[in-house]
Amino acid sequence: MTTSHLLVLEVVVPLMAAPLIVLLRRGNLAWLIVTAVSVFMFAGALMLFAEVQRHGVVSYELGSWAPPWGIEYRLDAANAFVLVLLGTIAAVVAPYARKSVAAEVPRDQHYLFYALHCLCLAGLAGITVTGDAFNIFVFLEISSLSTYVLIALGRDRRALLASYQYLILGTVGATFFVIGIGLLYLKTGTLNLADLAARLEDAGSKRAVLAALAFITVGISLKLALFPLHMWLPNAYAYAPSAVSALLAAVATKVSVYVLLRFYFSIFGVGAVFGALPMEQVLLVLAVAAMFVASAAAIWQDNLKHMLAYSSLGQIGYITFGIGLASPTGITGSVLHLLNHGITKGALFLLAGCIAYRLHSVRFDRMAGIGRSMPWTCAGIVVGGLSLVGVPATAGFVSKWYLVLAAIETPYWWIAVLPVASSLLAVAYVWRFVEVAYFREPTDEVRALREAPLGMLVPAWVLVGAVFWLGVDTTWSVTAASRAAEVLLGGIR
Amino acid sequence: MLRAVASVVVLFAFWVVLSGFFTPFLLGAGVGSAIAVVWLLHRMKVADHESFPLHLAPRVLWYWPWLVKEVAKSAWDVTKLVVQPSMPIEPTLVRFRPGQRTPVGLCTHANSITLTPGTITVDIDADGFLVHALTAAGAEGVVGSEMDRQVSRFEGS
Amino acid sequence: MFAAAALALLVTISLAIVRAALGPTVFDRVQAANTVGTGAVLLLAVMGFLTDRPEFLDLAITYGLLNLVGTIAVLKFFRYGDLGDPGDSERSA
Amino acid sequence: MNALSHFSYWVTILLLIAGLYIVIARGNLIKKLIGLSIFQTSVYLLYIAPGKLIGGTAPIVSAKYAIYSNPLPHVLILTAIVVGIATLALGLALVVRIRETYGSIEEDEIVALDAAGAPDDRAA
Amino acid sequence: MKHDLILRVIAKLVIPFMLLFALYVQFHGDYGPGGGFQAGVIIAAAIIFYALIFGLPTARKVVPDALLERMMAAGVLLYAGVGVAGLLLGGNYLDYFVLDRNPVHGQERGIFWVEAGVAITVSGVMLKIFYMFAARRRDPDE
Amino acid sequence: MSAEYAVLAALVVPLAGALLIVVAHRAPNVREGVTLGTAALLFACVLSLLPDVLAGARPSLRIMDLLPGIPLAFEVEPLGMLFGLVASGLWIVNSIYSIGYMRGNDEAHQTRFYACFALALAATIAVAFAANLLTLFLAYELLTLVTYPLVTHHGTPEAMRAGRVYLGVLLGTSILLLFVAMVATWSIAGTLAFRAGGILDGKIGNAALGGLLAAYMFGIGKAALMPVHRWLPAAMVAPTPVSALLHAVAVVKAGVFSVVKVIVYIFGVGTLEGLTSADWLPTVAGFTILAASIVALRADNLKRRLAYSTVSQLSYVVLAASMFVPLSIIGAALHIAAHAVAKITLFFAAGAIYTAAHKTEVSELDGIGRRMPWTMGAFTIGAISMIGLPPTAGFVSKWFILSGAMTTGHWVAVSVIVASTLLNAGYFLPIVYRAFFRAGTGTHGEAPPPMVVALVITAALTVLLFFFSDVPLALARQLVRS
Amino acid sequence: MMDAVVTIASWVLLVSGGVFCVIGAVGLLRMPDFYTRVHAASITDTLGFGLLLLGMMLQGGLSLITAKLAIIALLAFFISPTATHALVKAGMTRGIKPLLGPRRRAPSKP
Ligand code: NA
Ligand code: NA
Repeated sequence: MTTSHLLVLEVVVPLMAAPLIVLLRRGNLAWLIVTAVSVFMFAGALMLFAEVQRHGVVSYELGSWAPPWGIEYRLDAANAFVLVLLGTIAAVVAPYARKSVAAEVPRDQHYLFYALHCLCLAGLAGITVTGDAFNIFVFLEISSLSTYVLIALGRDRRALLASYQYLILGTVGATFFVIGIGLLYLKTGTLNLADLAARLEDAGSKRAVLAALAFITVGISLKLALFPLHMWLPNAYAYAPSAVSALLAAVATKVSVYVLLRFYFSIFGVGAVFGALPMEQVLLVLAVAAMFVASAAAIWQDNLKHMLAYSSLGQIGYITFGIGLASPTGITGSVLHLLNHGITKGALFLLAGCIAYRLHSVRFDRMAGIGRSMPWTCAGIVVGGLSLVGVPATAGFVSKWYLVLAAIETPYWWIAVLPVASSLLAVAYVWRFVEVAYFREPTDEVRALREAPLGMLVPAWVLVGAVFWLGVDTTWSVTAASRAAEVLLGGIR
Repeated sequence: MLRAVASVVVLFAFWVVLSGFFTPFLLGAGVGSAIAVVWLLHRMKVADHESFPLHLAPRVLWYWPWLVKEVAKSAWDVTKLVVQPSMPIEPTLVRFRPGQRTPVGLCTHANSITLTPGTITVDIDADGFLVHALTAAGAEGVVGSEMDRQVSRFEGS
Repeated sequence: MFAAAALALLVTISLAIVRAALGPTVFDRVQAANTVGTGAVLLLAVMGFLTDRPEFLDLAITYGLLNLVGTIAVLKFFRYGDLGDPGDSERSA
Repeated sequence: MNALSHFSYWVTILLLIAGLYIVIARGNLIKKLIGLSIFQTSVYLLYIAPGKLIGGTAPIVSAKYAIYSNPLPHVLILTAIVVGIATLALGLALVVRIRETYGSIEEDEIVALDAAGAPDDRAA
Repeated sequence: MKHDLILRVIAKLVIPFMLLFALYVQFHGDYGPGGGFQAGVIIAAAIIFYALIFGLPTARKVVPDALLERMMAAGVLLYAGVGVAGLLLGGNYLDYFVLDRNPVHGQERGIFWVEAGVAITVSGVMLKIFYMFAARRRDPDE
Repeated sequence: MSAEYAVLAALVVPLAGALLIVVAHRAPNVREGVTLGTAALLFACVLSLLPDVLAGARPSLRIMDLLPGIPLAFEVEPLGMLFGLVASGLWIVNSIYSIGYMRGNDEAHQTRFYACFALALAATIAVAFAANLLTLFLAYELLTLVTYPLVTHHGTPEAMRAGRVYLGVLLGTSILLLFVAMVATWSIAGTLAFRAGGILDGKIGNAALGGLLAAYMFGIGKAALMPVHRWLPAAMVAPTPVSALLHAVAVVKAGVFSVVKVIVYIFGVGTLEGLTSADWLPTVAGFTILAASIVALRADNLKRRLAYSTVSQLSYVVLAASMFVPLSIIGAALHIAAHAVAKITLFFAAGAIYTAAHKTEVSELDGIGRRMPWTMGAFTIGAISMIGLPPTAGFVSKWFILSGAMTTGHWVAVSVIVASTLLNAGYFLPIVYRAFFRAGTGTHGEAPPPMVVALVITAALTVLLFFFSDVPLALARQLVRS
Repeated sequence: MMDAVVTIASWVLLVSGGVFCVIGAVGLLRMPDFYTRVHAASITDTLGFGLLLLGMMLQGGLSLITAKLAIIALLAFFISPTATHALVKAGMTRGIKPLLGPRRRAPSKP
């Protein structure tokens, strides 16, 4: 079996695992399957990544129909990068889930949780690897629908409304997206991404194409929670079971970013996107607004998960900022931040889950002095927080570096100050946690807590380690990200 | 058993009309499907005289054309009401006892009334039909009507 | 002429949507939705006929069947507040 | 045909806007879902309505590319419909559970109930 | 609603044809698109119709809950399994040409099973959803 | 031991020390022993590099690429050598002092205190030895973060507020300005390595250079150029050993050290000389010197007065560096060392007074010199050095700075230095006067012996640096020559 | 000749069917209360759709298409009154009072 089969197996294996889990209906077995599947996805992603490094593109024709007649799965430097992120997070979240889910989800629904988890992974992997525009929509909905249920499985009653609101806005987003795809299809008669790219090259700025661009932009922006289309995100992240929060925060929005990048730079092309419409200005303004408004909002949250969620909105602003700059450096920065922030937020949500596991709450007013009872958990959160700020030697610094560099390289270099200014807000919200955890007298409740179980702590710290590693040894990530940017800007060949 | 076989035959005929293909595979599938459906109906306990009133099939040939004519006439009447600016309607509820005894007969009568624009069978209960009519004339028309007699003939009583 | 028919159907559907929006009772809306549904069935048939594709007629039949089940379900819901009620308590005919 | 496709184009837009309006303006969770369904319906219309699509003769932007048989649009519509139904069903299921939990399906009432903070923030 | 005479009679009349129509659609999937899905929906609709008229408990006896979940899962597995079969027989995923010595037959066979999987899953899912809602009472004063 | 290993050791030793301190948290004596041992070992490591550096070698260590083309690398050049020696040497003394202070005042969280201290020293050494701007930036930020727990040591609301100001100003300036300036530099020059003569020469115009310079000068908040000086007085809530070593030596010197490094190795003195867009810098520095002195004059709280004195003295370095001539640069380098020993002495004295007499205000110090002669004697020496009179280190550095200003005709600078000398005298001499010539009450004696020993040592160093200034001078001259 | 007649007849059927559809829909808007609206909708359901289907069947001739159109017609024949009945019965059960008696000017809001 060649490596290229791996490409389809990245989707098929989790997709088949989901029904298998339902047939078996056993919670523990389900967890075992999910873990095996996730490890498989991780290993497969690494092998595929290596393959892409060697050969540039891995293409797979479903049913052996040559594209553009059949659906093609297609991996290049850009989505291989995203796939590695997905595989990593999956492989970390799965082991973590065992304890966390046991504590947060009713027993009789464990198998359901794991089945949907698999389905969600399959959807995310599908979005990442498929080379067909409509297929993206299908996988987007597969992942979204399973996500809605996963969120609703959270034990806080507010999870229900959060899930509902996400369902509404997520569906509106997906529908906008599929309208955009439909318009493109009407215009070009193809759904294959590579084909679309080739045909749109000659399309110039026809009205329908611009409308498609607008619809796709709005749709994906909803999915990736770009300010001001972010309303669904904070509660969804905050009230979902911890493992789900981590998965969502680390990869779900990131995969949407990938779709946006792909459409903007590979399919429509920089000229069409930024030439015909003032997308540059729009994106930059929204990005900056996200950075400031959401980060400021994060400061005022009274619970850790909410704070992290608002922080995510701000960080999404960074990613969008790089996209708006539309230069190789800017996209490198965006792609890097996609990875770096994914890892960082994944770690943070896993650690927040550790606190929830012991304390049964992540409210700041109940966490006073928790740094002493849960030293490893809190230390990890501090490291992750520093990465959010963008302190050197953490992952967040590296991507910020490229984003600021990209901004400086533009004629309006002074905008470079904006992302860094907003990271000061990150200092404020991160320090809020630090003060609560370390400089307040612990309550008796907190004093009695033990450190989180190793089954949760170790996976979380794997990511914390990755935050360090990505901040210090950037050879791999930066090379891969800049190659991804190159590929994205080069169109699909 | 006989009813089951007859049901399979009817369903298979329906299949052929739908399909329009006569390959062995599809014909076989048709038979298989018909049998499967009848089996499921059996499981559902609905495979009785009500579901396949086959004995009525020939009478359809004269009842339906008559009904279509009635429906067309009434539709024209109601159309005139709708397009008149003054819309001279007089909604009326009327209750009466129909002449049918079998469920299929009652159902046919009730649906025929409803299908005819201007009248609707609101309810069927022990006291008979409750009909809502758009005009007083329409209400009078349903009581002891020609339709009642036609349906009774159709029912075979 | 098919265009005229299709246009008429679209107008019909639009007017029904207006009624659905106006209400005022939920049953008005259901009636309007039902009309939209049957209108859509016919529209599908016209389209299928127009393009000489019987599949569209299958689609129309499908839609018609679903429309029936949907309408009955909605009505049952609003009448009994429950879709699964066997209706044993009901006064019978 | 032109007039027709134009008309359906406008109906698409009308449905889109009407659906979106209901989603945004209504506080009732069920009504929102209905709006959402109307909104999604516009997509089906978009994919069906222009007769051009049917028969695999989609126009192309440039003459350089030969026409080939496209994936049939109804497959796409059908998929979109599946997704729509699944979403609606899930949404309704959520509303049912919300109603059981809060005793209301009005968004503002639910938010108010949460703000009142009936249960402690367990787990959050 | 089984005491509503009109509904009962019409339901009994319509349900058999509905089911048969579903199977017709299923088997003619390769002549028109999406057979399995439509078939699944129609089968589910027929049973839902049955449940609406004759009550959920009756319907649950005919099609129990446990069966539904198994249907959902089995259908997906069937679908994906056909794809894997293509893969194991030396083709690509979802490659049906390799399913038979004659590629055309292989193709037909593949599509048939895939559509069957889809139909099973879809009807299972729809019924599951229906059962879920139907089992809950609505507040009478709303 | 090869020089490369010595560099590595200088970085690793304090880190390992921090780890050991945490491990030994149950045994205070072992813990403090580890601190002292680590400090001594670190000093030895740094000292072992001195001969090589004096001989013109530049021991270097490259660890890995932090970003493509920008390694995490260290290189010991003269200025870094000088700074490293001062910081690590004074850490030994400070550790002795800390033991007395922390125990004498019964402070809590002592393990955290010593561990963070060791980490702070690791960061300081990394700042001193950084071979490029990114490495320096990394160490600079690390220094901010690890000193934060020291500032907020007491955990009181006041301390927390001060900690926020500390962190806000230092991180704020570095992220907002220093970081951006660094990225811009990379964008312009394609390198961030510290190179003799700078890396920006001829690559951008006058205005852009001026803007960049401003970004660096205010971005390096640790140099406390007004108006980004607020963190320093705020940090005075920390225990006195922290104020002494970190906010008189390590942290603030890391700031002015970075300023000098940037001016010398990033811009290049030659590039900036005669640059009209850099003219503002001496003015701002001069203003800071005078304004901070005036604030110090009005401050009754002793540590606050010392803090503003530090703000003022730091700007001496900036002022000196901003004249862009060799003599003044030498003065700047020397002043880093001279001010360090003198100011640490003053802080030690303040801490000793607090420990022994529980007094914090200048107005309470009447007659204290009689009860604490050693302490106040040392204080007097420190004060003289601050004013810049012989026979203290402060005289030497001030002399060079003044000479530089006169040779270039920087008359504004000259008058600022003269005026500030008077002001320095104005806020230090009254303390000495009160201590020795006013009658006071009180029954206390000297502070615990470790503290007294420490402050005597630093006072001695202040004087010794006047007589034996060849090593620092040699290093400073190398800095200019290279 | 025969073709022309069939074509013209089917056109007439299609157009008149369309007209009846719209009239029914207009009635749906104009009628004063729920029950009367249902009557109006019947026009669309019966005459409107019937004529349209008939028109299409004429064009289709003897073909699979006509067969399927016939199935659609049959479906409508059974389903439409059933749905209408269920609707009205539900309305009555839920206490929607019908307006009864003569009325010339329809009030806009029942
Ligand atoms: Na009627
Ligand atoms: Na009717």
